[in-house]
Amino acid sequence: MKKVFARPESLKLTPFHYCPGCGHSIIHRLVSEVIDELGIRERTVGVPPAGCAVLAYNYFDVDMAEAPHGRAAAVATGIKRVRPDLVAFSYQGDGDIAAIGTAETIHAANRGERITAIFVNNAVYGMTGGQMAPTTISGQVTTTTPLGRAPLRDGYPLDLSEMLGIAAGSVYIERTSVSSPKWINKTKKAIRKAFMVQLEDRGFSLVEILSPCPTNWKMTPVQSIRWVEETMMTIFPPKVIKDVA
Amino acid sequence: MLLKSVFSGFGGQGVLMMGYALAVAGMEEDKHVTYLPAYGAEVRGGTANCTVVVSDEEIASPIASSPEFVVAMNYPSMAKYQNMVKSGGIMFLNSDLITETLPRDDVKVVLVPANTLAHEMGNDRVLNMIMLGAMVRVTGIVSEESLSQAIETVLEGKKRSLVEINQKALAKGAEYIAAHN
Amino acid sequence: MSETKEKKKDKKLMRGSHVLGEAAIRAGCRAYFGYPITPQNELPEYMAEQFAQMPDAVFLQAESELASINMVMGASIAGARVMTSSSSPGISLKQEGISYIAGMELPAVIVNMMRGGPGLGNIAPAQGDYFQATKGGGHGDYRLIVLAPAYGQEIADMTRQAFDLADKYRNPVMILGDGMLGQMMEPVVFPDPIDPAQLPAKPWTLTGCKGRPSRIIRSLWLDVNREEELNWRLVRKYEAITAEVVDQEMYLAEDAELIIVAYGTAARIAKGGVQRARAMGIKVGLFRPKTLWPYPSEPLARLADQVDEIIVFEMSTGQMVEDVRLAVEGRCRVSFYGRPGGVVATPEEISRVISSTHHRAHPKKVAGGRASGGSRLTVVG
Amino acid sequence: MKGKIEIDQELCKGCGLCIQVCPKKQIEFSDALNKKGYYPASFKERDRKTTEKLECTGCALCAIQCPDVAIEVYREEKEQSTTAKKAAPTDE
Repeated sequence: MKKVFARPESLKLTPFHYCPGCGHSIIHRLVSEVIDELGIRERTVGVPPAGCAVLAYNYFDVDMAEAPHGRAAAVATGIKRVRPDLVAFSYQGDGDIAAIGTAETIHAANRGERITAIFVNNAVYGMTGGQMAPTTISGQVTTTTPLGRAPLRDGYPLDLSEMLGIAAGSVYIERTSVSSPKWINKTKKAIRKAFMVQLEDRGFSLVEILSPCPTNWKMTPVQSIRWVEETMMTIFPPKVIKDVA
Repeated sequence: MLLKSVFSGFGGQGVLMMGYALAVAGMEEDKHVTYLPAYGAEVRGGTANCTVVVSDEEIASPIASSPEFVVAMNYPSMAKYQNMVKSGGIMFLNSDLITETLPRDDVKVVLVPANTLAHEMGNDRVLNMIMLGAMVRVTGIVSEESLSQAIETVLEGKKRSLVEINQKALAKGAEYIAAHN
Repeated sequence: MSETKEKKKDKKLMRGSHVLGEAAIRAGCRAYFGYPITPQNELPEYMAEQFAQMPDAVFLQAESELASINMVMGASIAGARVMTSSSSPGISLKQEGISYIAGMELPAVIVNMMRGGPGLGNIAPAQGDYFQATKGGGHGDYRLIVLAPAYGQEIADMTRQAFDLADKYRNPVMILGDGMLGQMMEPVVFPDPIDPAQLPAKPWTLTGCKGRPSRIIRSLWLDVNREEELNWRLVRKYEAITAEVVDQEMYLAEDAELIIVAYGTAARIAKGGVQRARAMGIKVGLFRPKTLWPYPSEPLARLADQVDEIIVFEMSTGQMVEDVRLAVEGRCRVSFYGRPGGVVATPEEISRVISSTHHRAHPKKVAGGRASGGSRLTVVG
Repeated sequence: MKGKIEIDQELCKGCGLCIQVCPKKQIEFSDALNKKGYYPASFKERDRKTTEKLECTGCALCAIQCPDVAIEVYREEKEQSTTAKKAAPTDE
């Protein structure tokens, strides 16, 4: 029999440190597969965030550079500006990209930086232990919203992708999910397209991926993918937010 | 020889250019020079001033708390610097705008009607170079030849067409001194 | 004859901030990221104007100092000779990135044209950021190489040196100046330009893993033993820098009974004060650290054996004076004279401080004046 | 048998998502702990009770959903070569 599904070349054979059922590692695999299929492994530089994916450089078998919390878009900008022949992507969680790094992200998008952002939205601060994130939905219980997020006190969940869609320099922005094989395949297509936008030198691209965090949501992995589809998707509907032809 | 000069006036009188031209001329003569413009909000509005030091030796402080020479293009400038001029120094006053007398007798005063002379030349804007020409004729900080040459550096590029009129203004200031002092 | 004329042509009267920019470009700098703040805007403006003519060069006005220092980080990761500049409050914002750059051992040149503070303060020349520059500044256990030019020519030379040191030691280098150094024009002769393509290759940069294993540039070491190892390795690097980089100017120090220590703009004022005091017959000299970190402690300690007292003059309430005391280790008295907040002292004022100090040390020799009011004169035994 | 899967028992963290998505219900939790202390998923070729042979189609849904890239999928070659990319029938 022929092997039809195996680990992509751009993903090291290092076991993931992520919790059981975590969406990060699925997304790592998808990004790696896209890098392999586009044949860009040897000219890609990745910039992971602070947060659970801070150790992403242990998994991707491409050149990887750390960034301070929230600053991945700026670091990727620096790399890409001085070496336009490289393919630069940032890999950022919701706290990283939509709270502390909002300014860097919006301005990178608005300048039309030729970088690709992978935005993992799991509605919670994972690595620090489950605090409220900018994308925590109203009513959601976190360690810093023990009675649930109350918008009039804690603010509303932030639609960062929609905001980035308004920026003139963004070319392609799509929100997807990794809650089922169907969505995972859609996500891979979106990631591929986002990298293509960069390869075609067209501008800023971003894929927001709704991703389960069973540990901090205090759910089983199976419950967590259901929560993504039944609850998160009502607040953050998957769709193509911007696609400049 | 170490001579410190302060140029002061209001924005638009070309005060900074006077100092810059003197500093360039000093450099062309292989002297040590510093040019220190006042920096701050006032540069863009009301008063402007700069300090130029020309020396045969390395210049320690570019600041002049008691300059040998002060050029005041309007009365507020005179008021500001009249007590700072070194005893035995010279104050150059734009007599078109300054009618007040200097309340000191240990400082020499040279009056130059810079606005009138510029107007006679048909270009009101060259009053600064008229004053500078007069000042250099009196002080001899640099040679008049170097100063005239410095104008070419100062007005490099887009302003090249203005070189000649500015050089003529320098000469006019020097001639005024020759005729009146 | 023609040779001297050629030389004259090379000499340019330029403001300090433009000198710095031109020297950076001649050092092979092809990337600049910054955010406007007075009094250093002439530097980014110069870079923007020059880079506009250079297709391979990158100028980017970022959305904040935070963003710009992280762009510097990225450009350095990708191998560029890169620079950013700011003034005191902006440098505070950059500290996060500077700490990362130090931890990731990346070369970068950071210019701080200090102004009066704390807080928003004012745009006048001051030296209140000495601690921030020399003691780390951001979080963690690190040092910047800190160069303090005082003359236009030195701005040109130190800028070249800054890029070379940054690359050599893979360490951020700060050039510490102020608005006066940035605005003042002095004649400068520039070193010949370097073609960035001719610079030695940096074998650690991230340029895509073609033909080699993939690399990681990081500062995160969750394993405490590895983090400790990194910290000690940095210390060994800092020791090597200290041994090789320390530099200072000594002026009329051979026979001095009294030494004034000052850096940057303050040192030029102090030099004027020394000249005046010498004319009054006081045997005073100037010690001017050209590197603030590493600090020239040893040569200063040797001077301390020779003199009765050291006066430290800073345009602050007293920061470098602590390093002087550490260097002197009680060999002589150390007193301090400061004018913070953007006040620029005059050489006359400094000569009065010198003469009153001298009078205290040698009451019979010379009758001196008094230090002007308003500032603090402290003496430490 | 059209396909089969291999689950790396040490990479698996026993999250159970593969069990959830397998259309043939051919994956179950193992009874034995792995070195990390998880009960990993394991592939069953026969029904436990009936011992009837089960028909894995090599659809790869389990591998697509697996967060730990612990599953490799094999399929009998029919026409031309199939790639991992084309493995999923639910792909739009």
